[in-house]
Amino acid sequence: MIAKFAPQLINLFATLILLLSFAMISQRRIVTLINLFMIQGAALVAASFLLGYVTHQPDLYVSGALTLVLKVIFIPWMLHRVIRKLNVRWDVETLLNVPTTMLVGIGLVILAFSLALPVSRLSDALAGGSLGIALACILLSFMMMITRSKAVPQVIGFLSMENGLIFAATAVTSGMPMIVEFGIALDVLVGVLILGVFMFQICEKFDTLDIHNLEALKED
Amino acid sequence: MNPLLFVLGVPLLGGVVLALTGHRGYARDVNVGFSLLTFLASCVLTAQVINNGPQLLWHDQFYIDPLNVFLVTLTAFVSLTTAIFSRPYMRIEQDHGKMTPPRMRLYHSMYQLFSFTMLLGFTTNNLGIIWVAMEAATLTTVLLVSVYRTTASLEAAWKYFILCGVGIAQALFGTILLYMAAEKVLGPEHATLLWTNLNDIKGQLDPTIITLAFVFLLIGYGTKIGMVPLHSWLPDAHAEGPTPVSAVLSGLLLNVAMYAVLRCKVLTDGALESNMAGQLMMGFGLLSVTVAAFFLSRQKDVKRMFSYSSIEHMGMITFAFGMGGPVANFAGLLHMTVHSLVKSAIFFTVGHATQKAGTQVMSEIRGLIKVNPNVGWGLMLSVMAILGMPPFGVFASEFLILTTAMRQQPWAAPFLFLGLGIAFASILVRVLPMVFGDTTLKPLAHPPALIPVFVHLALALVLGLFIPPYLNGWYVQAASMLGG
Amino acid sequence: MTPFLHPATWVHLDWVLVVVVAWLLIGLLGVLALRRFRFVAIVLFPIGAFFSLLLLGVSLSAVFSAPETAILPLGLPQLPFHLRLDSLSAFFLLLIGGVSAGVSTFAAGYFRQGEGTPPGLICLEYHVFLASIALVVMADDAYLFMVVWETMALSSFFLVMANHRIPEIRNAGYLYMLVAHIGALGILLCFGLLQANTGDYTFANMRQQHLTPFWGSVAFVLAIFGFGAKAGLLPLHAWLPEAHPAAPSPFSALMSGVMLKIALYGILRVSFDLLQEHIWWWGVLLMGVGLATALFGVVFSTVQVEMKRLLAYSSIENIGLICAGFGLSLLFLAYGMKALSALALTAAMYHMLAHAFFKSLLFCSTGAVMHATGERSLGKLGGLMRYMPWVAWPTLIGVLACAGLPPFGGFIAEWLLLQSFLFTTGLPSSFLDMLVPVMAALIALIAALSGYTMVKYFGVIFLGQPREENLAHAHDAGPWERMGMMWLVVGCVVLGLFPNQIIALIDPATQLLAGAGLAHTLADSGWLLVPVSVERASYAPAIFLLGVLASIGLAFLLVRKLYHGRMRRVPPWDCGYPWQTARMQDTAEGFGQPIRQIFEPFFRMQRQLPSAFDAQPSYKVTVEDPLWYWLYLPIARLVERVSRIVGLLQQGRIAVYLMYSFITLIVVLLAVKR
Amino acid sequence: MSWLGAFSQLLALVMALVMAPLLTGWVNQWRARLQNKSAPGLLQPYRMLHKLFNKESVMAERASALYRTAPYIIFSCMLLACAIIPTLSTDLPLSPAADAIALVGLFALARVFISLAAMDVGTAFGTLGARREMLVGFLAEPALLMVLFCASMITRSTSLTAIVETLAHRELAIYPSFLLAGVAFTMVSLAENARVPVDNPDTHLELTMIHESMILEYSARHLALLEWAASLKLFAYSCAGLAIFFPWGVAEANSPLALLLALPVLMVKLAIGGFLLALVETLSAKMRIFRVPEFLGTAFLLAVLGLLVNVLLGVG
Repeated sequence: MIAKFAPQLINLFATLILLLSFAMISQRRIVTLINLFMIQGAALVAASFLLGYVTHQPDLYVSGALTLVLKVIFIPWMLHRVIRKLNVRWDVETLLNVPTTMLVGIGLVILAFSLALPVSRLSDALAGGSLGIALACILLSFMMMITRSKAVPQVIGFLSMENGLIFAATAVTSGMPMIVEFGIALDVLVGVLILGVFMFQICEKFDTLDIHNLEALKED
Repeated sequence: MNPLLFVLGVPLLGGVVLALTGHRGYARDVNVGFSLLTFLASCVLTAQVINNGPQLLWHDQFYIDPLNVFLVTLTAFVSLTTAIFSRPYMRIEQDHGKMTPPRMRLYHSMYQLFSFTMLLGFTTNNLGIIWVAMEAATLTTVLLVSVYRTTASLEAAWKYFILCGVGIAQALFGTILLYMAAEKVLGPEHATLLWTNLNDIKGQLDPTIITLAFVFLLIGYGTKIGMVPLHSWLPDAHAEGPTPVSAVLSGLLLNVAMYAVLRCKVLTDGALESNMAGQLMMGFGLLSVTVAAFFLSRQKDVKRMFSYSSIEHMGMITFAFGMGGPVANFAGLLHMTVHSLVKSAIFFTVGHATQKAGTQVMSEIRGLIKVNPNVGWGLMLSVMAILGMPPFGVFASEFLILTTAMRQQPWAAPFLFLGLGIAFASILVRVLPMVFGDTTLKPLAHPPALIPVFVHLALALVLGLFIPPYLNGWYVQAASMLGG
Repeated sequence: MTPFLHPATWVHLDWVLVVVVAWLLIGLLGVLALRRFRFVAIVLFPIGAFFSLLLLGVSLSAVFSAPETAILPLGLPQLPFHLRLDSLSAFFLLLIGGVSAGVSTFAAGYFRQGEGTPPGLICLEYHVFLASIALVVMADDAYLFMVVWETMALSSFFLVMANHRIPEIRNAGYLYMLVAHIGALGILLCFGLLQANTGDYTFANMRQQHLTPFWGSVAFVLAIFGFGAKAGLLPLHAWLPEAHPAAPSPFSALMSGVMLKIALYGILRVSFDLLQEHIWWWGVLLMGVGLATALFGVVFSTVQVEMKRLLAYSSIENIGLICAGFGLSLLFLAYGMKALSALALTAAMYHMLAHAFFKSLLFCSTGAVMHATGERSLGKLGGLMRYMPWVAWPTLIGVLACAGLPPFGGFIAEWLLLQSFLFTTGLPSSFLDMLVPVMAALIALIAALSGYTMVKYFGVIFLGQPREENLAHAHDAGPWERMGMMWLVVGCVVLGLFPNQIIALIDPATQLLAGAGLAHTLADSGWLLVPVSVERASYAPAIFLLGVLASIGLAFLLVRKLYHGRMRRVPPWDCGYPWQTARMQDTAEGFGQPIRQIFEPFFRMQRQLPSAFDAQPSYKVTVEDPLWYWLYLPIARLVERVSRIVGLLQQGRIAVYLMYSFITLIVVLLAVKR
Repeated sequence: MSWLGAFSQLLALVMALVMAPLLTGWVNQWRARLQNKSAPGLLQPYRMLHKLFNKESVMAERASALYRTAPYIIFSCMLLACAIIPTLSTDLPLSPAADAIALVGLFALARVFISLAAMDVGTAFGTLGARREMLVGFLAEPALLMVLFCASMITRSTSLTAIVETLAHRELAIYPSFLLAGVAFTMVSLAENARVPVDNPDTHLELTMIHESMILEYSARHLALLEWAASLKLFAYSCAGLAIFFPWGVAEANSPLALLLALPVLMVKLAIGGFLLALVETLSAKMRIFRVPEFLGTAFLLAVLGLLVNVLLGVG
């Protein structure tokens, strides 16, 4: 009976993820940002479990589990720890004010859909239609990375881009080969660790996480 | 027991070992030892491939063919020479207090792991694993670039990480699309990312998806190639890291990314009837050559300048592969080889020069030829080589590229002319006073290791005058496999 | 085709290769004996000169033999080095051998201790240079050609930089290398067109290709650009007056005497040989550029105040004249007038030979003067004839030849050139018919001006009173230097007196390029040089010289017999003005002053006139090349401006960088979207 | 070559040597007359030469061998020039050895040597003269060459004898180009022979002199040779002009009678020419040295125009 609603459910999750990306773009407080990111991860996990259940692919459970551990539990915890350590609570000014960001974001979504439409039309996977949404998520988080001027939000944008990718992998192609999944997970893990270290170092060098300090190297 | 096991295992093991003992005094020699073993193993592997032809290993997960085997050898070789070079260099850095034992440990183990990731990227048959290897290479090199812990190096590393991370993410999306296309042909259960299988079915892959996929792959890996305008991270990362790292970054890492793009281009050309991939690459190539040339004309920092020259040469290579055809592909491969040889040689000499002068600012480096004629002539000759002066190999490839372009893509010729001309003018005008004239420098405590420089130059010279038949055989096979 | 170095079929080409290899070995020996100065100077250079003689001998017989080809087992896999020795190459080898024999001998005595680069290295660069130019003229495929061409550029660059302590010399070397490389790129693209996408770079293949008029013209223009940059054609001449003074004198001699000719060889090879169909305006273009260059060069050389710069500009002039000859010949060829084309070509090639000899002679003499006095500025020389006769008298010969006076080589070349211009009628286009006499007039003017320059050169350096005290103990040239200069003098005289024999050497080349030659008309005319027919024109330098000498002797004898030879030495009268000093003679500036006034618009002058109230009134005038300000500096400024704009791309802000990637992604996606 | 040819060649030489000073004397005499001065005798130049040859030579102490040989070289150059210009007959064995271009070359050779000699002593006047002489020369030479080319374009030959033959023996035709060429030639020969308005042969007014300031330091036999050479030059120029523009009466191969007739004809022509020269010199005033380039430039342009007119009318 779930199988009957599966497509709608998948699309529901997809829309949820897209919604969350928009929320992240518009969000200013770092803590909330992290929570939103966590929810997005959760939605991702749910989607992959559902797909795994419907298509009877154990791989998807595994990848879902990986995502759960990394994106829902570990990374948010670490980020919270970082901002507590470095007590950066606020991320007041974005380079682009929120309404404009939203407008541009909508434009991106349209672009993404129009790109994905021909592809998903000939997609036979369960949720081929969600390719567009995944692409939209990627572009949105890309823009978020551009507009945010502090380190932590940038990292979150980076990670939510990963979310978009994973979602694409899960929903569109019902899971990459296992070994690749593991590799990706490993890279993400290490990457996040390194980023964490860097954030500490940046803080001790500049005693702020504002990236405006990182503009010394340029063509003068 | 396949030598590939050693090719991949030795550096991995080395990374682990050095992670424990890298701070010791003998670690430098251990480092060289591991690189040497890797190089030997790769030579054996090469011999096997020469004799037995391409081979698929370990559930088809690894694939050695003419295209990547000589890149493997090249990588192993250059990382060996770089290791040799970095022995005295890092020692001096330690004396200057720039490196501490823990940092030395990080440096050595990351050095080995870095070469491991590159070799993995070359040898694997799985496009997903290529992606993983590229990401891993980014991570290791990020640590290497930031090893000095100065604000500058930190900034460079951060930019490097973020920009390349984002770029790589695009590449992953491209890979997913590729997988999706494969799934459409083979069905969910036999879906695969193995390049060989994809290559067999490339004719049936869906053009729409492949087009989209290639764009993302090109943008993604192109960021690591340093194609303008995705290059912004490159000069910072190359200029701020330790010189050996700059050498391998310029000499090797760019090749890996280029290799990944090539593999994808083969599939794309198979899937599409249009030459979309080629045109995109030509466009990016020309843009890189021209813009990089103009950047070159305003450099003050020597390592920064040569990293821009790397961008320019990568542009040439991209353009060559974009043109396609046997001659252009041959030229591109040749250019990849000689560029990594010569560019790393340049960075070696530049490393010594900067250590002597205590600065990377070119206006303060003078009269190398007086202090140490070998360093001076080494820099002079390798710069002449990189500027495309015969009889060095760079000239051979540029000769083929330009002459082919003049007939196949006449519209591109003026841009190449402009780019090469300006690059020549701007590099030479900076280097001449560095080499000649009266000096301001003092000799160093430890004798510089100049063997690598002259070995590289000798090889580049040989490639310009006489390409050994078997190497030529590789090139020709690889070029034909790239098709176009 | 002959197998490479196969003893059974041991042909000229193998001998030439032997010479090349020998030169390379000498160079290596030089490096091994890096600082052993005596050894390098007294042993290695003379050996090199010996091999030059060998080359001369070989090429003398190779000129008349059929083309020989060989393939070296080097180069790119699909493209081994092809060598071909045809009559044109042989002619140039002859030139190389003849000049370098003299110059190497001179160099043996020239190089002194402790001048920047160690002597062994100079020896290497010098002989690598010789070897590479010998290979350039024999190269039979584009790759080998470019390799040796650039090797030539590279070795000559290092030779120019020999004394790299001096910043001016570094700048000169830089400029030289830059122009050379830009030119090389042009040549490269030209070859890219000629191979016509066959991927086969041999000249044999290029001769087969038939380009469309458009692409043919593009190739031609590229060739003129590329080789012109090396030859110093307007407006790419700027490196020449900088690089020639910078280099050590024997090498300036080679550069001006030989290297410029090699560039002209390139023009000949491409535009006459490789490009099969010719278009009339190519000739006009080449003629125009050539004459402009010549006029520019000679006008500037008259106002120079520095020995070697003066000679460098005069080289520009001669190159221009030669190119004018090429142009005329090409014009005739385009209209199928083979005989006239051959005449013009012969004139140009004769001029090449003559210029090679007298100009290297003059450069050698400046070298000797600079060693003796340590002065390179004309203003500080004078009266050296008394102190260094061994330099002065050979220089006088060179000066007369350079001024294009009978009975020396320069005159014959100009004579032939004027003949070929004069008998130009019946060209299809009346416009061209009108053009040609004007060109002839220009040539006459240029020749006369070069006479002016040479009088200035010789007079200011060797005649009059010494303008500085220290000149009084200027030492004369050493034995090696004397030998070298004597050899070159012999060359000038032979070129002047035996035109028919020399033209017989040129004839096969013109047969090859223009499909006709003068030999048949000359064969039966004995001592007379008869280009077309005796009624048309004739000239017999030997008889001419005999006539002059005879009447000199006669006059002398008669004067002595009928009168007496009494003579008294007194201080000069000078209209009864007793208080003369050396400073009252014309300076170099003074001698050039009328030309400065007449050709004012050519120059970019800064005058500093003394005012009536100066304590020490001083007059200063500097003449500059306006092209610097019209062409070179603007280009440099443009590049600078663009690069400043480009630099704005890299402002260090990571968000902006991400934006670039983002926009690129979007743009490309939109581009490929269908 | 025939004996008659050899004879006529010899005759031409001897006559040149003998008649050149006479022509100079003739011109000087007429100039004096026209300027209401008491005229010197017609043989004055001979007397002067004889006297100079007798004198002891006074040589500047700094003078080099070049300085001493120069007069002989210049003299023989002029002699050779006279030998190849068909004065009496066009049957000159020497003339194939040097054509019109070589003739100009000869004059240039002489000019270069006299300038070098002038610079050799290293006096202020010497170098000044040398510079001015070369200044005159570099414009006069090409002009002269162009004048000769006008003729040779018509006759399709640069050999002087051939030119004169063709001009003399083709039926009378008017060549407009000769008008331009003639004017140009007159101007050039005025300049080349150091005549007013370009130079003044008998002034030692420092600032204006050209030729005189070069031979200032010469004396005795050397001076004599130079003076003789100067009059030879005048003779050569006049003969060349006459031969090209008024070629009638010049004898040709193996016609002894014509040869006999040629001499008086030439005399008459020279007499008239000399008178005209004196007239021109009297009527015109010496110009500033820096007007000279304009003067000669005009001559050059006129000559080139002559060439173009030839091309335009398609003669030859």
